[in-house]
Amino acid sequence: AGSDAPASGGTGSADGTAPSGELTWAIAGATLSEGHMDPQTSQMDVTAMVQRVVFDSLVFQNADGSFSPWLASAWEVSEDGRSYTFTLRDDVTFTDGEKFDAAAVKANFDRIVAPDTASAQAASMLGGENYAGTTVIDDTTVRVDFHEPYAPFLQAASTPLLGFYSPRVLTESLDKLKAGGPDVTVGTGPYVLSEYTADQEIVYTANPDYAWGPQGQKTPSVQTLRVSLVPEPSVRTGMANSGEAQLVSELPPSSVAELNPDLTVDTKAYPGMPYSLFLNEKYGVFADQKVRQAFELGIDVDSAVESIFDGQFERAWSVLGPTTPMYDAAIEGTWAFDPKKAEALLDEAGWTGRDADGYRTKDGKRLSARWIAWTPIPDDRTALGNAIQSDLKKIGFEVVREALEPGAYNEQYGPKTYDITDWGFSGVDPDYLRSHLATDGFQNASQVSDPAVDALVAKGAETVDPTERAAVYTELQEWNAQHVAIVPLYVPALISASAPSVSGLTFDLYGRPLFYDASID
Amino acid sequence: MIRRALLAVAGVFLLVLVAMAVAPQLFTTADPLLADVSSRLLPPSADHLFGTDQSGRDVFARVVHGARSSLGVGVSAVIVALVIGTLLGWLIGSAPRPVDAVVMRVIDLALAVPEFLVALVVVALLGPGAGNVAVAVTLAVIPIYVRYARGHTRAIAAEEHVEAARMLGLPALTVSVRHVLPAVMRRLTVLATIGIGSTILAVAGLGFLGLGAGEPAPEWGLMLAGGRNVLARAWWVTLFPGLAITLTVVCASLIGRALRERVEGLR
Amino acid sequence: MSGIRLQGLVIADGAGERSRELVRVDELQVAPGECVAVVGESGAGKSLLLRALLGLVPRPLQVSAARMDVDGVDIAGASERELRAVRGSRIALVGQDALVALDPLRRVADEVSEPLAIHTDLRRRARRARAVGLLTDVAVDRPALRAAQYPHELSGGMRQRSLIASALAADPPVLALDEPTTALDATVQRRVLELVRSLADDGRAVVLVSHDIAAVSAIADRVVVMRDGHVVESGATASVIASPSHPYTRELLTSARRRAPERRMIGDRELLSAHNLTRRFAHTAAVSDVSLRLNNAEVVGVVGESGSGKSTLVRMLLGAEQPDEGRVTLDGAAWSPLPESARRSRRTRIQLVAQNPRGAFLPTWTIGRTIGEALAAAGVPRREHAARIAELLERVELDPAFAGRRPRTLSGGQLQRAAIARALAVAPDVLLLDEPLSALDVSVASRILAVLRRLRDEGTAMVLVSHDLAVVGELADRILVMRAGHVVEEGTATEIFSAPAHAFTRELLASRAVLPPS
Amino acid sequence: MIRRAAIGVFGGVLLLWVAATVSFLLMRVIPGDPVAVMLGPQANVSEEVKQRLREQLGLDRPLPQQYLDYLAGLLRGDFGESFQLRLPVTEVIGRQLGATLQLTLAALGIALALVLIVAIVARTRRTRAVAATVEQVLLGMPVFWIGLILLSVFAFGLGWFPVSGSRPGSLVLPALTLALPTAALLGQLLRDGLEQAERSEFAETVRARGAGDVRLFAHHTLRHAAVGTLPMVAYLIGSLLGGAVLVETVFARPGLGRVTLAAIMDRDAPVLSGVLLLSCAVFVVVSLLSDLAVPLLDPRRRARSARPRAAEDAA
Ligand SMILES: Nc1ncnc2c1ncn2[C@@H]1O[C@H](COP(=O)(O)OP(=O)(O)OP(=O)(O)O)[C@@H](O)[C@H]1O
Ligand SMILES: Nc1ncnc2c1ncn2[C@@H]1O[C@H](COP(=O)(O)OP(=O)(O)OP(=O)(O)O)[C@@H](O)[C@H]1O
Ligand SMILES: [Mg+2]
Ligand SMILES: [Mg+2]
Repeated sequence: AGSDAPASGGTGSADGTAPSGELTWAIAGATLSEGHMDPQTSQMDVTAMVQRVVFDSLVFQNADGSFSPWLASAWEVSEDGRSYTFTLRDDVTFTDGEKFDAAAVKANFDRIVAPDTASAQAASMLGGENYAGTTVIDDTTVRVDFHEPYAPFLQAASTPLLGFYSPRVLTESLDKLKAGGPDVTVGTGPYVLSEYTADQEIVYTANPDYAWGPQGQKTPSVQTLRVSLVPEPSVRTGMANSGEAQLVSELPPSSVAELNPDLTVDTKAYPGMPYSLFLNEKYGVFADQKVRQAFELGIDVDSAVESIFDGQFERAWSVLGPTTPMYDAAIEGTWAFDPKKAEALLDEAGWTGRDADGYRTKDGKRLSARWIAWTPIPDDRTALGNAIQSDLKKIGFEVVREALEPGAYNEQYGPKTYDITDWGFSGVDPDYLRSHLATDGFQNASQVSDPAVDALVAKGAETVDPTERAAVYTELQEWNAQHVAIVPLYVPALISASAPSVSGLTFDLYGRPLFYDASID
Repeated sequence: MIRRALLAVAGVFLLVLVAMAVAPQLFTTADPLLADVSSRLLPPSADHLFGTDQSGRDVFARVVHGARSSLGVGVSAVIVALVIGTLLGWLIGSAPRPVDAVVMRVIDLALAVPEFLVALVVVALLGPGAGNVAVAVTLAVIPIYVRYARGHTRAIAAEEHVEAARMLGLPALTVSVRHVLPAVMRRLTVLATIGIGSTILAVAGLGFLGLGAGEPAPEWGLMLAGGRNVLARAWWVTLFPGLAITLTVVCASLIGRALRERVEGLR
Repeated sequence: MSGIRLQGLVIADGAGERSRELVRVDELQVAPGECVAVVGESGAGKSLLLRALLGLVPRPLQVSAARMDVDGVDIAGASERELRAVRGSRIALVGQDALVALDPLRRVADEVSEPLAIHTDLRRRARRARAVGLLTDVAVDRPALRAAQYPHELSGGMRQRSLIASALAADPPVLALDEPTTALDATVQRRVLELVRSLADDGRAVVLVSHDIAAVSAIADRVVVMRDGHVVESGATASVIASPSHPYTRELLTSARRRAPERRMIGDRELLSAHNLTRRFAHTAAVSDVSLRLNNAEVVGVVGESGSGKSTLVRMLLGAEQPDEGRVTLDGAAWSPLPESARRSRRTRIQLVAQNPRGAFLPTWTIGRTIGEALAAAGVPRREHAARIAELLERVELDPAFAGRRPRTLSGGQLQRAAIARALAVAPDVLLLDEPLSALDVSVASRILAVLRRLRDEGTAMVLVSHDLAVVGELADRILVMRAGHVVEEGTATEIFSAPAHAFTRELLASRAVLPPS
Repeated sequence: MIRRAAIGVFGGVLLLWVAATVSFLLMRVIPGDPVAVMLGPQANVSEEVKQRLREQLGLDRPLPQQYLDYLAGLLRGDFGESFQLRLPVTEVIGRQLGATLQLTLAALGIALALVLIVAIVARTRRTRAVAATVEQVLLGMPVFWIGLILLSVFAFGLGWFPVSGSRPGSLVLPALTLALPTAALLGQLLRDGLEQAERSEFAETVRARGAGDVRLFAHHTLRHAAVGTLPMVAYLIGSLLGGAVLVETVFARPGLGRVTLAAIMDRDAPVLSGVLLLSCAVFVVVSLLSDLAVPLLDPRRRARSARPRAAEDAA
């Protein structure tokens, strides 16, 4: 698209009237104050969700997965898939007056991969070890190089994680980025972070000079975006019903029934890895594939997900969520709840004895798996855990759960001393499977170590052709359905409720609200 | 009259609670851990006296089984704190002034930090979990007992009967063990009975913050934490564990106060 | 005539069947200008009677009266509101324990003038000024200073007079005084009584309660004798004292008339001697340069007003308090200031019956156990304990069954005797007694005196401490008179009584309430 | 008075030094590698980076050196840097202090008002028994449960108060939650003191002067009860801070409680020791103030007699 009308420099929103009104947006956001205000370092979804309004990206990903120009008016991928050359708009300025140019792109990307930055996610999206460097060709042309072909880059470049800080803050306030604040969290976006009270609220004010929205939008019409940080879900629900907040996100599925009927509820399934259990095959009972399969078949995922999430979330079948590109729908229904078969598998695996508590034993040892999770654990996941535990008890499989605070969790996660752990992961490009399944992947909690799998994930990253790529990921999904390294449970969704006074709200592929065209009366 | 009746009721309630802690299966056959997602959040009924929670577990069974951890941790923490606190306080109180002054500074420090914060920090040191909570709560209350024991030791040591016994030619230690220690112990035991309440509250508080026994353990504080998100549509999930805590604490302190009146009436 | 007119007053504990009558007074009248004394032993109902006059009998007790007029107002039928208007303005009460009857947190001026704050519209400044005047009226020295002080900064006598000043503040025509002279030493006591008399002479109706018939006989126009809530005798003071009709009144009078000291034989072996003892606390010397000698079978008395250092002296003799200067010898051998470990083997030779007998007993132990501990310390084999305990209790005229009782179930007098029994358990050569009779009413006191006399006659050497010259005079062979830590006079009992050398001794003797011989 | 204050200050400084030492040791004994904690779960960082961070934090120096550096830092008002936020501890605590202060002060105010009202209203045996029962029950209720009940009745049910946010009304329920148990405890103490004072001889004297209940309360017994309650105030403030952790969680309010909890969860030792030092300092200051206030109310404590020592022993 690109913008035809040059920025006039004056105020003026998309429809020509001055921005006005205030929209209160309640989110959980408990982790923001713990050093997660910087999308370039944080791995928290919430960071990207709120800071999207401050940080623009090179390209915009449309609902159909295709890409359109944004800060880059055009781009080109080299034949070998190792170089991406972007042509930048020349009318973009950061809200502190700095100019957005090729040098700014380079400064940001180099900062993300710098070891001191200790970025978990953004660095990985920038290719990690694969990133070779960014070259400034001229003011408006910049090239990003990789050692190996790197297909997911455009998608990565469309996220706020690879958004751009003003070069001035990168030099002057580098150590404050994680904590964030006015004059620190400075980007090119439609809003300026104007006030921040940790653990309480973030106030964003419309950027009067904005004229480079993904669809050419200008200064948004809502003048003040007040993000209320409310970790208690019940309180958020209350705020939605009382009208205290006009937009409430991260609502628990169970609360949907309690919402006033006049609210608009948007449920957007997260793309990426569904919430899953990772079975550690290098540690205990899960070394045996039959035990893994029995584990999977012994859980009544359908009824648990249906009732615990009040029908708001879908159950998951594959390591890719259904809204993720290259999802393989053929897996659906292939491993439905079958306790009889699970029992048979366990018998085959030799777990035939029974102890006083009714659990299976083999050679006097109880069939038991230890599940570690890091706190805080939301209620519904707790309920799901309880259901899983109870289901498996019925087939004589003991599950012991430990909730650990992040520090203690790391102590076990590092040496991989657990049987089960859990998480979900949002990502629009299936390349995230690389870190979860490759032998040396940092999220390889199941300790999968299979050269064939390694080759597949590498191929997935290199292949640019969409159909070829799809074949690779189909194979990977089927592999997991058989091998059972990961047990996908449900597809989480971002549930937002908006007041009737709010209109024009759109959502990105991650289900996060976008405010370019929003208005409030 | 009414007081008598109230005390009797409190006593009976505590006995029932102890019975629940020792033999929960006498009160309910339901499994406190069994999650049945098809019967989530059912209101109280004949099948589920106190209804069911988000995981479809029987709240009554969980309240009954919860008695063990709440009471167990509360009581054992108090007993350990009582014994350690009394002995320490007695020793400090019997020590020469300068030693007493220095040691009391350290005890004052422990008192300077709110009890609950001490427990929190200890949990931070040891990590969450039921056992660690017991240790944390114990450590948090010991200074209070030390302080009281030390105060009583000095006060009782100044009583005339102690001097009278010394003037019979008995060694100081004999006199202290015979005259001071039992009196200190008796007064602190009464204090401890009242104190059970506050340890139970602390245990529940830690459980509420998710630092105690983890899911799926039936622990009252944890149950309250779990129920707070369904407050609006399932009051029974929080009401019953809340009532259980409150009744336990109130009964323990009623009985403790009655005991104190009797013991101090002797003075 | 107004004043007090009372008929058919009954104060009972509980109503209906289970009620217990505490006080029954058929008739009591006090005319303006008259001072009526109500005497009787502890628990006779004197205080309740006074409270009834103000409608202040505490809640569970029931009051009924055929007629109860105070300054013309019917108290029995008055509402709480009306009563509040009467209290302080028509009748004022001076409470039993002056030392604690003033609010310790408020200045004396505020306390004294509080009736004005309640019953008049006077401003604060005016009230304070008035308070100084009132203090002057009751002969408090330096009234302006006292008014600005707090009660704890005043001596007992001053507090007592301040309390009276407060009662007088709103100028009530009727005054009720409850034991206004207990806890005061003899000199102060006399001054307060004179003040009371002058108040009656000013035209007020005064009721004065006391357990000391001797003390009130000097000032009261009429005496009412109470026992167990009943009036057993009443009449003009002179006639009641001259010819008491009720046996109880006679008992009161005899115990008030102490016998004169008699001459006895005393031993010649020195048991205990103190040489130039001095003990200082913070700023003052509680005892300075006191010497004392006690032979076998001798009783040495120590008298002096409150705070003169008597207890401190006794504690140094015992070795419970280390002297700053001087030394004590026991049986000619060094005793104080030896370290306690060096004394331990001879500990049973000397015993103290402390000022407060209750303190000597562990509340949770039975009397028998406490005495048993003493027996064990003296090396008496365990199996003999029971018999010895019974024997000791009998020696102090207590039923051996008391061995099984706990201290709190004993009265003050019984406990005092048990404490003596405990001290005797180790068969000491020297018995130190600190105020053995204070705080006991006359009949109990005379029984203990009898016990002590027997011990003396059996040959126990004693040091007897008291602020009451009469008590000491009755038992002691020699007497030391102490004042402010110093011994101001020393001599045989006869010498002291017949020819006191020091002015202070003379004052003590003079202020002693003496009844005319019967 | 000045001497007394000086002794109090000296004792307080001593106490703070001990507290600092304990905090320092605490930081070293809290298990878990601070650097790993800093980087969070699933961190994907090389060993050299970790080593460099360790040097930055001064964790590679010998312990006594670290201790001295820490003490020197404290004197300069530098409490170290949060592992988790990479911000000075003073700033982490400072920006949350206001919210907690607001909450605790409001709670204290409400509690005092409640206590006084109850003390004035409840004067008969019966009303006092009712008040005592209510207090007993309140003291038995976990503070977070009180919060949940208030929340469901007044916020969700009746909608009288906002459930959250920064509007003034949002302070009401949390402050009330925290105030109720405090008021119950304070009320018990105060009533014990009042009843004791009412039983004293002087109260009888005051009644005999014609004073009514109100005068007795306002001019006499209240002051006695206050004297008895003052020494407990420091403890009470402390327990308010402890309670704030729970109340802030229930009402999802920002504040020190949240900071503390997060620090514990993340094993952020510098923040934790900052919180501990702060609460010690509050205790020291409040007890100093209450120690100094007692003689103002009680003239008997002004004299330099042997009495206060005995009183202290009996406490
Ligand atoms: N509040 C009360 N409840 C029950 N009995 C009481 C109460 N007050 C006093 N009595 C009883 O009433 C009787 C008379 O008490 P009162 O105080 O009038 O005696 P008293 O003659 O003043 O004695 P004392 O000389 O010791 O002051 C005593 O037996 C006492 O126990
Ligand atoms: N432990 C102490 N500390 C400070 N001063 C003391 C102490 N013991 C006694 N005194 C002071 O020493 C003086 C003498 O006290 P002591 O108890 O010997 O008097 P007493 O003659 O027995 O008086 P009473 O007749 O009232 O018993 C008093 O001024 C008292 O205040
Ligand atoms: Mg009396
Ligand atoms: Mg004395």
